[in-house]
Amino acid sequence: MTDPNLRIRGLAKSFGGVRALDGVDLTVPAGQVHALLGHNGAGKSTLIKCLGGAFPPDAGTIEVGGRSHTRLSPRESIAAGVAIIFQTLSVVDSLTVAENIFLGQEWTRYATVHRRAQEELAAGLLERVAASCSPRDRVGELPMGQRQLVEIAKALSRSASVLVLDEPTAALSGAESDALAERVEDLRTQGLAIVYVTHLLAEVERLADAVTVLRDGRVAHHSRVAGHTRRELVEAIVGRPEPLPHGLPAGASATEQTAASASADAVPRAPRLTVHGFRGPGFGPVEIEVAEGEIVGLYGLIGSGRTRILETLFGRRRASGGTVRVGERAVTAARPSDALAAGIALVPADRRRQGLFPLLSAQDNALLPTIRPLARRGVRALFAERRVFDTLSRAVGLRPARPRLSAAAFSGGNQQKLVLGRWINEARRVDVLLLDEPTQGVDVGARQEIYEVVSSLASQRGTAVLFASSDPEEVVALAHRCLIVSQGRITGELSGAQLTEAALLSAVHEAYGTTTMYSEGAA
Amino acid sequence: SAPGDGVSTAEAAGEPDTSRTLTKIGLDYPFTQLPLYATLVKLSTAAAKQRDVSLLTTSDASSADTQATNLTTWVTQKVPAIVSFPMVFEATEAIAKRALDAGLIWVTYGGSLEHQSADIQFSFLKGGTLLGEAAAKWANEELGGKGKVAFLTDSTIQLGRERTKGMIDAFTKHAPGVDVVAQEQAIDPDTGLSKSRAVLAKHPDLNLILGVTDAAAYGGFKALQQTGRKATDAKTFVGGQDGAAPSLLAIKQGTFYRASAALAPQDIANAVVEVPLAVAAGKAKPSAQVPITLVGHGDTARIDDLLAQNV
Amino acid sequence: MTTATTAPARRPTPSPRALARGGLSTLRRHPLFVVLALMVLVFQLATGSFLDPGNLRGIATDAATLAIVAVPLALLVISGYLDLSVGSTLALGGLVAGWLAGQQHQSPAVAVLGALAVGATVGAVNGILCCYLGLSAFIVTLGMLTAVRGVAQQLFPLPLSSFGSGFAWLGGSRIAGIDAPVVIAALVLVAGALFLALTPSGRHVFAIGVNREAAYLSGIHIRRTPFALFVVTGVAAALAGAIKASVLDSVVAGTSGAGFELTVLTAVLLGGVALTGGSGSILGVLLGVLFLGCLQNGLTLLSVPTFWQQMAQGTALVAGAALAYFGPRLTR
Amino acid sequence: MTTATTAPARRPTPSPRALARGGLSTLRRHPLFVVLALMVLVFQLATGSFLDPGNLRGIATDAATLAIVAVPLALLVISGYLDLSVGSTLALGGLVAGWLAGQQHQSPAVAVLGALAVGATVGAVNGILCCYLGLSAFIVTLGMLTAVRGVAQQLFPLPLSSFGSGFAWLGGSRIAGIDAPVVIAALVLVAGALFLALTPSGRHVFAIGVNREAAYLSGIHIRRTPFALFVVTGVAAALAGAIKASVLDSVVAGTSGAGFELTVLTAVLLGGVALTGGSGSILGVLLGVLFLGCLQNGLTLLSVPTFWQQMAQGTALVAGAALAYFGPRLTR
Ligand SMILES: Nc1ncnc2c1ncn2[C@@H]1O[C@H](COP(=O)(O)OP(=O)(O)OP(=O)(O)O)[C@@H](O)[C@H]1O
Ligand SMILES: Nc1ncnc2c1ncn2[C@@H]1O[C@H](COP(=O)(O)OP(=O)(O)OP(=O)(O)O)[C@@H](O)[C@H]1O
Ligand SMILES: [Mg+2]
Ligand SMILES: [Mg+2]
Repeated sequence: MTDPNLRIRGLAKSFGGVRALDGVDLTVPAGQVHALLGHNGAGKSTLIKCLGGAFPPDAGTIEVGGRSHTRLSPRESIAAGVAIIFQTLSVVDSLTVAENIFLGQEWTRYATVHRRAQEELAAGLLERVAASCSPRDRVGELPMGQRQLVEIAKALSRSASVLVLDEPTAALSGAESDALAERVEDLRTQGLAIVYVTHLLAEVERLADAVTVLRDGRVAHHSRVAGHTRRELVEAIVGRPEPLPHGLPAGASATEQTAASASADAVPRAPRLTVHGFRGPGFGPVEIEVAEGEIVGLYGLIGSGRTRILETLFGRRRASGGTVRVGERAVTAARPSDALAAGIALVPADRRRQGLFPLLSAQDNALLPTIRPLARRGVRALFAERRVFDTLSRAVGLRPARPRLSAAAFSGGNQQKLVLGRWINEARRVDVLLLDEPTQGVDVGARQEIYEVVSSLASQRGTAVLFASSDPEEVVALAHRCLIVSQGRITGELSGAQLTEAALLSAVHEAYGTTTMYSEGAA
Repeated sequence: SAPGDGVSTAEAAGEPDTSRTLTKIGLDYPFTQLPLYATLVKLSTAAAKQRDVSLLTTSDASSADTQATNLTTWVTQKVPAIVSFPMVFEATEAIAKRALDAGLIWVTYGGSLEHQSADIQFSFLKGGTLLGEAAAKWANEELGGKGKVAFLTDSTIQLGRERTKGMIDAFTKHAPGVDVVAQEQAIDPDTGLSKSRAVLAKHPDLNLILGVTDAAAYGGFKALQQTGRKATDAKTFVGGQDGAAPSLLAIKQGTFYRASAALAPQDIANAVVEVPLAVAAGKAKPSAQVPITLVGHGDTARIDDLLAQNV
Repeated sequence: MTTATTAPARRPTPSPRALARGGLSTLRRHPLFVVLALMVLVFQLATGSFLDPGNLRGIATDAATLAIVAVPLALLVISGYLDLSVGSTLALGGLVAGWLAGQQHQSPAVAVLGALAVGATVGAVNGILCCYLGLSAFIVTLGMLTAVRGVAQQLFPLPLSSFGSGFAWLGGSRIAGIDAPVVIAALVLVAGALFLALTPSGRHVFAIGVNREAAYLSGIHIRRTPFALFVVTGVAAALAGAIKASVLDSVVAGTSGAGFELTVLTAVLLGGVALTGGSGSILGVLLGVLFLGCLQNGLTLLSVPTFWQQMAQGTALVAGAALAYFGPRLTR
Repeated sequence: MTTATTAPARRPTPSPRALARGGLSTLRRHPLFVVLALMVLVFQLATGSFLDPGNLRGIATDAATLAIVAVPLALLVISGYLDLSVGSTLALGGLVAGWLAGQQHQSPAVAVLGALAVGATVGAVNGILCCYLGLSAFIVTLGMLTAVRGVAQQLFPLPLSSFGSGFAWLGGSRIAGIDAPVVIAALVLVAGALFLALTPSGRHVFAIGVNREAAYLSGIHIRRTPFALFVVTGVAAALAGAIKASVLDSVVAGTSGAGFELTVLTAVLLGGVALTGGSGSILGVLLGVLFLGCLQNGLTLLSVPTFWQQMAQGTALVAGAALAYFGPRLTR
């Protein structure tokens, strides 16, 4: 067997006029984790897709295990020993977990699929990544996080020499991220060359041996990690020598500062969203109160019921009891349009299935619910639409800021900005904004910009914001107050100076006691 | 082979008593989308009722496969007498044989099979020939044997092929000086209209349109009118086959729709009931021949008679 | 209109240069333009009479009924549904109009309104079954195709004809030198294009077709909008039936509009509307309709024998699809 | 077989109790079972002879050709494609088989192989155009439907018949008391079910239909697999044509298999295969085929007048779809 390592030379790829990759070099020796960073749309996923055979590069070579290729098909890539976890999940919903893990590489006996062997192997792999689903579950019925873990198990199932992970933890909470990190460390000691794409600098610090930062399709920075500060990395990613944006928790001081400013804001104001005795299949009863202009976080482990609470508030699922008030009005949302009529909006967690319209333009994606309110006498106000879009794309740092480009051609983080933009643009007023994992996949710079937009919605328009997040950094940066969710109930609350990452982590740990967190699924 | 054979076969295989009494007759007419179908079922049901027989029908929707399926069902269920218009004669031979073997009466409609008890004959070829000859005669008299003709034809089913052949052969034989400018597949008015319009765009001086059905010819009739031809133009001839109501009305009104080779539905309906009864009664020559006649401008009484049957 | 009709397009600053660029990109998005132009050229060279005004008028009148139904059907397909029952609805509409005008001696307006009401009813039944009950549009509308044809033949077993000169106006009159059906078709096309480009509901049609779940979560009426499109498609089919009845001055329940559903659907799909929903344009539909109309007419003009005509038609469909699909496709 | 045929089903420990539960859940997944049983009951009560062995045999023989084509077509639809050309391929296959057996006096085996080769060719053309060139399957196969019918009529303008007793064996012989076509259909059904449930390629068919991109990235042959299915569908259609030719001892180019494509597709979709791809089962297809076969036969037995029969047929389709879709649906 040849020395397993990965060497990419002068890789280039353009889409129409856009140069997504422009002569990128990347070398990953065996036994090393190489972090690949960069702003949204920098070209990270494009590089990985070239490596995985999703499309051919325009120029450059890819050398895997000593053999050089100018282009790879997916099959060649797999055969060369490359295993990839793509950013947009490539699982097949109607197949089972085991079938997905071994898709294209089935275990056969007498030319038929050896189901039992596959399921046994899959169970082992799932355990290794701390997934709570069963090999026989249908992937389409699993929540986002579990699907992500299936994808990881699929990559691990291949005896690969190169492992590539494109934002694997974007949909995972702390516990699963930790389990994954351990796996990655294991694999590193086994001698794999690992490319790890992420926007979370904490992960870089924990895992990476070396780091490459892409900016606009070029290598902007390359170094060994040791001896670098977060500030330098952020600078390389954002491309500006500017001070660390406030609220980006580089240490305890920033956290304290945010907490302090939040508590300073916390002048008691009229409640905007009041949820009382709220129950639904798998959660409740819960009591939630969000005041005008207040931003409240929901923090918990995967499967704790946050998505269910938000979706039920929005009318996407049926509540079995309790009352919801927006201001003084009682709201019974049987369907999303009822909730929207009452001023409640939701940014769902599953971007691909619940949020994005891939064939439609960026502007249509961002403004879909805004088109009718903007229209005059039933005719669309095209100029006003463009203006709102331009303002929005500046506010969230959309790249490229091209209104007519179809959403499918945007990078993952930019797609998330489009979906978010649907409810945080200037023209669409909502009283209560529900956000489920609002910044998954969004880069450090844009993340800050989004926090600012949300904060100003709250402070200037009095919007009540209730958001779920698996990232403690995000909760600390954005929330005035945080509710701890565990097994469908609210088990604690942190606010003011108590609201720190450490407190959040220990709160969920207490709530669960041990690490068993399997909750019977679609009960 | 002679129809008599079929009867004797049937009787040999059937019940011992020679004079069977029929209670049920199955009429299998596949072209359910044609206006004739409704008329025929109605008149046959009435005729059958008079003879204390009930009439069953199939619903073949012009599909040869469905027809085969439905006939097989009837044979399996031993419907005592089946009158069938085979869309594909060859394909029906085996079923007819099975019917006879099962002791049923099989009457072929519109042709004859090797295995049958009797048949109801009318020659499609003759219908086409009548129309072709009449049109050729008119062309020779009114156009001096010169001019242009377009045929709206059908080559998908046997009936259509025979009508087409009769019509074209007779016309070209008797009016060899007339240019044949088009032979286009068309059996319904829509297609007749658009094909004729296209032909007229190239040959605005077209004189004759002859159709394998009245429906198609009616489309041609309208196409000519829409290119500015007056409804009574003396140098134009449209003719079709079937005796469909809109065409008969146009003929009656003295337009340039001048002829239709028509079958009388009442004659057919009578035959549908009488021929199987005759077979059951052991008559010597049970088969029937239904006449096809050409109706033209003078035949007002006949047209009224035909229109009266179309109720 | 060109850019405005296409899915994700609109124009904020229409400078002449931008328009020229728009024209070019329209061409690239609709390679059927080129195919159509080529076909017209070949037919003209081969027959010498293809481009005669009389012939063009014939093509336009034929294409008119097709276009009238193709536009709402395209919207329906874009929103992820399908209507196969239009052939029978067309027949029923024509029969009702003809019966009212001819046998009941009603005014042409009443006759047409009666037909439209019947079309709306058929469309509403389709819409309730497909949108509100969520049944498979293919099977439901195929069932309706059969059932409505049965109803039409049961109600009107005999051909209807002679609807009077008033009713003939609908199919035969000329408005500014253009046949009434062509004028109606033009209005329908423009209305469809404006609807898609300029109204919020037009965007919603696309959104529902691309991602129903996401549309639902955006508060869009994911049932009401396609339901309305079903009704409009039924109305359009009945209108086309009334026009055809007027042009032919006769209707036959069994054969009127038989196979029409497949022709319309072919025009729509050739025009670049995806059967899976979510993309398409009215300009494309127009091209698809013209493609079919010119093909049929040209082959007749050339007097190609029947069976060769069938082969040519089949091949042309494939070629049309090939050229229409190769243009804007990515490599994979 | 019941559970094994369904998409995401599997049986780890087939205890009697699990099997009973499996049976129940199969029933819940295939409410068409209930519809079918009800229909059979009604027909039997109304006619008294529906369940006669002779009648059942007739239904089975008819359903056989439908099933033979429905199985590969279902696989094709599951993988996200469509074949509308089967009606014409069936005709061409029957004609070639009949011509070889009757006019060329070849052995029945050669005649059938000849037909299959022709079917494979048509399928391969479809497959190349749809899978490798990426054209719209609807338009391509609709074009092929027209073109192949033209070719068939051009090559065999006259009906063929009298193929000899050897060839009659294919449609007429009985194997263990069961008609040969039914035996062939049963083999095809079992093969289809086993393929879907047990082979890697069976899984791949689903994967391609649900998520082509994901399938591609997993290294699955996203072109070769559907291409093969196109070829198999063509072969199956030609085989069905040869069987029909043998049963009827004749073939006519113009009418053989006309409209067959829609009947097969209806059976497939009624059986719960989604037109959008990615879901379906062979058991469902069998139910769909039987539903159509019983309906046609029962209505004829009851001697329902034609137009009422059309209405009943249309309504039954809708009802079948309704019941088939209501069962396993979620609330929204
Ligand atoms: N199919 C496509 N068509 C056109 N442009 C594309 C396509 N895919 C990607 N791009 C463009 O290529 C650039 C790089 O995108 P890529 O997905 O590689 O970004 P990324 O670094 O992965 O960003 P993120 O962090 O948001 O995932 C972006 O400008 C994107 O808009
Ligand atoms: N462990 C699990 N196994 C299977 N299905 C689950 C599990 N947890 C949740 N589900 C299902 O996933 C959907 C959403 O889950 P839930 O609301 O509990 O997630 P959550 O708390 O938002 O977690 P996260 O967003 O971190 O994934 C529900 O349909 C639920 O039935
Ligand atoms: Mg990316
Ligand atoms: Mg969640």
